[in-house]
Amino acid sequence: MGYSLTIRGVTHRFEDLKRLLAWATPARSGDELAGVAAPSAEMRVVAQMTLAEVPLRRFAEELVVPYEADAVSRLIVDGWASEAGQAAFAVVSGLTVGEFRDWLLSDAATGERLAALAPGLMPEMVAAVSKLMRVQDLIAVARKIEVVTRFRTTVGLRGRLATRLQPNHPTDDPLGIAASMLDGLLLGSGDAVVGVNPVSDSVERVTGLLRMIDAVRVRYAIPTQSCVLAHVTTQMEAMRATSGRTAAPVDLVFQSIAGSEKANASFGVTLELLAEADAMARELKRGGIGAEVGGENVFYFETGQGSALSAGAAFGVDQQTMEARAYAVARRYKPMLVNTVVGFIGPEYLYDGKQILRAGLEDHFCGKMLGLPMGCDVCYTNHAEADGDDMDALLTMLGAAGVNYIMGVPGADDVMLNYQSTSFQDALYLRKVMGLKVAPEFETWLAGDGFGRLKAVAEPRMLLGGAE
Amino acid sequence: MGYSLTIRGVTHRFEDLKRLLAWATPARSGDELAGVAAPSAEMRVVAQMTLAEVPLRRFAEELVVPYEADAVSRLIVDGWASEAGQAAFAVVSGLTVGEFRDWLLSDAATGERLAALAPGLMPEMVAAVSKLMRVQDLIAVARKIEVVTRFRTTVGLRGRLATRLQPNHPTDDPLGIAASMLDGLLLGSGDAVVGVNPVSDSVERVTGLLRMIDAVRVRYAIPTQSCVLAHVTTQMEAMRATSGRTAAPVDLVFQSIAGSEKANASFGVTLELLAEADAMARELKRGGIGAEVGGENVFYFETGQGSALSAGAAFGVDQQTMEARAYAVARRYKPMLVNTVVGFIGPEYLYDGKQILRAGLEDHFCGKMLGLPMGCDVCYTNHAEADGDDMDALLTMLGAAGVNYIMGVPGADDVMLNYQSTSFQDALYLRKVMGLKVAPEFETWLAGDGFGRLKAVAEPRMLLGGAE
Amino acid sequence: MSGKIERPLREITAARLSLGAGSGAVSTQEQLRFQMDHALARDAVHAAMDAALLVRGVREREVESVVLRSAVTGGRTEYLRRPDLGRRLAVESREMLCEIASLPAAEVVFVVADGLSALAVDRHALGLMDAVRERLDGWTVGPVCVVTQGRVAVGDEIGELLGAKVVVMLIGERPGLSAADSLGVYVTWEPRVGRMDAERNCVSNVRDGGLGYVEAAERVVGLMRGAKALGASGVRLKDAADSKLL
Amino acid sequence: MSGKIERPLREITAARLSLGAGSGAVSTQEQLRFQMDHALARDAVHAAMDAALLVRGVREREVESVVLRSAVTGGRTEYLRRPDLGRRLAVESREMLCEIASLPAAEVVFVVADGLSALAVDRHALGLMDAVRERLDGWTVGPVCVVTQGRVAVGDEIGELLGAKVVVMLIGERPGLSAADSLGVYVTWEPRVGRMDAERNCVSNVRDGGLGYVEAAERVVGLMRGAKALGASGVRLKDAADSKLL
Ligand code: B12
Ligand code: B12
Repeated sequence: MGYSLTIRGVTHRFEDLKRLLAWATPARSGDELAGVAAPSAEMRVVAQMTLAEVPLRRFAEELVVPYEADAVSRLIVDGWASEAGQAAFAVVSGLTVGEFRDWLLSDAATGERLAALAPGLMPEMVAAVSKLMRVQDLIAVARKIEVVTRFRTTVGLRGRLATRLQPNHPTDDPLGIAASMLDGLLLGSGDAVVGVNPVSDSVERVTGLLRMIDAVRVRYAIPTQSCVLAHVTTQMEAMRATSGRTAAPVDLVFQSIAGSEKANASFGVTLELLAEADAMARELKRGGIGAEVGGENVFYFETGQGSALSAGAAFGVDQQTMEARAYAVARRYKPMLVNTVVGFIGPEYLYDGKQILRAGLEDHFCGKMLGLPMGCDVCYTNHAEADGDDMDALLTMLGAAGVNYIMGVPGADDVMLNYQSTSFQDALYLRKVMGLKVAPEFETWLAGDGFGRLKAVAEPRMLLGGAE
Repeated sequence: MGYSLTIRGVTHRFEDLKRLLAWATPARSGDELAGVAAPSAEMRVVAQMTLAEVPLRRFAEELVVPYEADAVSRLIVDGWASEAGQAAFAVVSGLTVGEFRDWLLSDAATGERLAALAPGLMPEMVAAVSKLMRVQDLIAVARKIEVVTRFRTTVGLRGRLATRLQPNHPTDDPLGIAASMLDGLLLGSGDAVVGVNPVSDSVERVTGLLRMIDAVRVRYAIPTQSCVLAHVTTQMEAMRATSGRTAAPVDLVFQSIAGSEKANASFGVTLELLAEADAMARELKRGGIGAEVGGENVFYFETGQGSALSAGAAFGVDQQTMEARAYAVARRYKPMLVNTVVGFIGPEYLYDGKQILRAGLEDHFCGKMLGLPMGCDVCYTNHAEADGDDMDALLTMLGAAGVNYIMGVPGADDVMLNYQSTSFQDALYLRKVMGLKVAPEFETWLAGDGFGRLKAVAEPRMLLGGAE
Repeated sequence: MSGKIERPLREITAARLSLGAGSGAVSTQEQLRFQMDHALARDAVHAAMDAALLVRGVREREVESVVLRSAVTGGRTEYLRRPDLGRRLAVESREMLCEIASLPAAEVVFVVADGLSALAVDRHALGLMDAVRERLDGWTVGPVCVVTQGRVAVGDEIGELLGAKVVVMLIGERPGLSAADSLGVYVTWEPRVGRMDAERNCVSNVRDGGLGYVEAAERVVGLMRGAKALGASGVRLKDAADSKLL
Repeated sequence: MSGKIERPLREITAARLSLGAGSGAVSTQEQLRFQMDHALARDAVHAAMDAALLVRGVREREVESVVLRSAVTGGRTEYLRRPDLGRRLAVESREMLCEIASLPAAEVVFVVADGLSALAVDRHALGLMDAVRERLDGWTVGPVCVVTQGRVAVGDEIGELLGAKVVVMLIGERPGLSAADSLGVYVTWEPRVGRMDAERNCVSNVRDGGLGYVEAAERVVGLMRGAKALGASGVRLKDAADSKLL
């Protein structure tokens, strides 16, 4: 079956849903690279008009990546077809994509209804509707949805904005990392997670960093969680006690994920492997708030448009739809944090500030629609056509859209990953302008004794427990 | 005298302040057209670094447009040198441009202090500091400043966002204009002004439109002011009663203005002419709130980067500095509304969405710093590289920055001026997302009897007093 | 607004009214219509003027014409970024005009320039010119100058070279979402390089749904007569057509 | 943080710490430093690799080398938008390698590619290669392949054509604000077109202020040995250098 639309006497045909979705996507270098982008602005709108007429049900009938060939497709469809999926889907089951947009923008679509709907939505449905939405729509709908997760802090509450403190260092030097942590903590950063990208992927290194951060957390009674963003298999090995080593204190488990089985394979992961890691981390029962022990949410996932294509695993599907499919992977594990690292890879996928801005808002919208605790790494690389002004724009928009958390990198300059993200000061700006507060547990801490002791720390060495 | 900076062993020299300002400006097609833009990104930053070291006082010593040659320069310097100007300036008189930025971003620079400072600032000082600011700075500082003006409504109060209802029609057809007015009013638009751009500049036509709008206002007891945006001389003629005609009901007087005497001459105006129009309009005493009669504020000015260059009257000064100078013209007349029509002219001055976005925020910032009631026509033309997504971004940013008002054009499409502005719905979006309300008098009206009667109007003809 | 009045509204204005979905958002349908119109308007900016057709039309009216180029050499992209070049003639075009200028000067010179909409000129230039010429009594008329990649002010140079008393410039206005063929007319008395916009007058939005040729021509001729009487065009000269029309 | 500790901090990390003006805004000075670093980093992306210098350096070491091109033909601008082309060899380069490939295959092939920073390669490729080669015991080493406009995966094609057991790719990492000369090393066992990134290992941030040549070389050689033992590189192979180093 195909799709067609007659407009001003001309009939336009689209061979399949995949093509229709790709052409309906706002201009994006990655889709041009893949050769799936609309050939002209006019044809893009024709595709959008055609897509607007497609019933939501259709997405379950025609998969963009075949069921047999792909574990992510199976995950998506099986979830949608499940009893819970169908019950949730019922509300919108009669709508076309265009009608879905109208409904989402209506007052009938309250935050509660949208939250209840999430399990009934396939990522392709959400991606499709996002393609018909302009930036203000993406903001207006996303901000209705509250997705709250908890480990040692509660993240995602309305009126709050959390941050991942990201104290990376080009040699994983503990003192260097401590210096950045101290700067960040003193500026109120770190309530979502203190997460380091280790330059080395060795188990020993990862374990060492985990212990270091955990010791600081305990010493200053900081309500937060830690994470060392090595490959998941490295973290799993660290979690295992061996003869020579006790188990590492893993709070959140990290992994990059993408929208197809093959793309995940190129990242060295499978759904089973992730499930295993999830179970291991839950077993540790390190989370918990107040009297509760054992966090419901233990995963930290990162995604970003273009990674599936980069791995040669996009199946001719546009990158934004593939990104939404990555969220279907994420939601299976009820993560604590999902982060779209939007401008991270480079101009081959998101060419300039304009494309990064829109992609960031699409990702945030799609993730929230699918029930995920979305944060965004508002960022760009030096080979892209973007600058700090573009980031300020995306940052401010995400504040309006109700993003759960952003990054906190010293001076916005990641000296190891070589890209620019948001600074501790950026978070302060956004909180001030939008009237947002940190996570409640962190707020209490900032007013208390632990933070008081931290303020007395004059040197990173002291943070690590050493003398001045 | 020149300006110089030595960085990494190389000394860079700038012959004059004009050159320094131009090179320090973020990239802009209009400055490239004028041949005054920085030759590279690196040289742009060198200029910014050099500019940061320039004392604010210096701007009074070296004028970018000579005192003798230009009435706007004289207006600026004489105002600054006046007793009131010097008293206000004292607070920042010892600062360099770079220090001025730091101070503006500090908590010491409260809204009250900034308001008090305004009369002591030359537009060039404000333009200079804006060139060192990133988008978030422009927002953070502007939002501290409250500029409130009053005619029949009070515009500019914190937590409020007003709109100009802009019901243009390609033949000035009263019924067509009434249809747009009705749609806008029903959607809560028009608390800043109901302002029509007449396609014809004839006195009769202008008078007719003024009477028409005024009759609707009176019939439905709408607390607002009207304006017909013909040339100021045409409005002046309309205000004069002649044998064949009684004086037209002019609420706000409109004129486009620019940053040099010569540019204003190309618009067919002088400072004296504007003063005359101002006096005539005040004489009418049509404004007033509650018991008060006679509005303090009777002018509606429009500006926009590039107009001076377009008129061959930019004197080699960058367009953003020229724009700030237009605000010095505006502030002389204590206007009710100033509107930077930011993307209106086209790509030769602001090439794409990115340039429009930054320019809009610069203009809003500069205007507010100089004590003006700034609104912004968030807009683009079809020959520019911009689209609705860019407008949503600028719109949202301006909401965060505390803009006084925006435009309300049916469906964002001005069917006479041929460009895209903001729609009635855009204003509703912004109010919802930012928690903003309409002007207080209009808020009361929306809840009352007048609006109730309006809601019963089923046809534009009725609005004009005709039967259905 | 209630649904029942939608039809009459569409007839009295092309403005995008009553778009509100329940909660004040623009409906998907309207949003997509807007997007399509934007795509089309953007294309319209880049359309090329059919100068040959225009010249043929002028010739059919037994009027002389000359095809000129502005100083823009880099096509539409350059045109958009270099209004300064669009305001001046190319060297060859200047030379061509100098030759013609040796003939006795006419009072009125019509200039037709693509401006931002070639479509406007293709559709309306001849019709409007006819209507204006019909109403001209006793003015001598020079050759019609057709200029590609021109701006309004290019008429000043042409008029000066030809020694005209008044230039009537017919130029494509920027395309809007609802009309891509809007023609603007600019009347400049004693044209010469360096004239300010305050020294000319304008009649705008000549097109279907806008000003008809007859009314537009009345206004243009009125302005021409007024300019002659005043010895100047511009802000001091007011369009008095409405005192008769209304 | 108090001012007095600023010096020691600068020594332990290049991170932009203690930037807060009183109210938590970034100071003008820091803001401008950031802008300047951005301008410079953007230029660094566009710098060209000095392949001749590199080849001379390799020759001085009495090692053979061959200069290749990726399939990118449109310069840096195309390189940035077409990673697919940066991952494949140009046809002539393929042919050149096929000729060389007739010689008996070596186990290790070093590939040096500009990647996103020519500067990184100019500065660190030879030094690091020396350090790695010193530590190689009993591996046969093929010619050094220098590739312009290359991506990591281009090493797969080269290694496959040369029949190498392992490819060690030295490539310029994207320039950051604080370092524009960071070198990345990617080790791929049994290289062939189509290898996934999960099938290689990485040693990153080789540069001043990052990983020194000695430590980097230890890690690379460790990974090579590990790969040989495992018969594979990638996620299953873990960098064990720290168990000795720490
Ligand atoms: C860009 C980038 C990515 C992108 C790559 C996509 C792309 N098209 O560029 C994305 C976001 C997908 C990514 C993913 C991951 N990355 Co990465 N990545 C980088 C980064 C920031 C820049 C690389 C670069 O400039 N390459 C140079 C250009 C010219 O090469 P390229 O051919 O264009 O790009 C290829 C390589 O970058 C390669 N690549 C990217 N990351 C990794 C990681 C590993 C282990 C390998 C073998 C290859 C690889 O994939 C690209 C496509 O083939 C580096 C940090 C740095 N400063 O270099 C980290 C870095 C290389 N990545 C790292 C890691 C850990 C990962 C992940 C394993 C994280 C995870 N837990 O899932 C994943 C999965 C990688 C995989 N197996 O595919 C580590 C490697 C640590 C180590 N010593 O092993 C680094 C050093 C950053 C860090 N310290 O955390 N990464
Ligand atoms: C763009 C524009 C402007 C720009 C022009 C700058 C520029 N570089 O383009 C700005 C914002 C500066 C402007 C200012 C004014 N404009 Co104007 N403008 C337009 C607009 C929207 C488009 C013109 C166009 O497409 N031109 C075609 C291109 C190819 O020509 P161009 O050579 O690139 O541009 C020249 C002309 O546009 C000319 N121009 C622009 N406006 C006006 C107005 C008059 C009276 C004259 C004689 C010339 C003129 O100036 C440009 C530079 O030389 C038209 C509406 C429309 N739909 O056409 C109104 C329009 C022409 N402007 C109008 C008016 C009233 C004005 C003002 C007088 C308003 C005021 N009270 O100050 C001022 C001053 C004009 C002047 N004397 O300089 C009216 C004219 C009404 C009439 N019949 O007289 C129009 C029809 C809009 C309206 N209905 O309000 N304008």
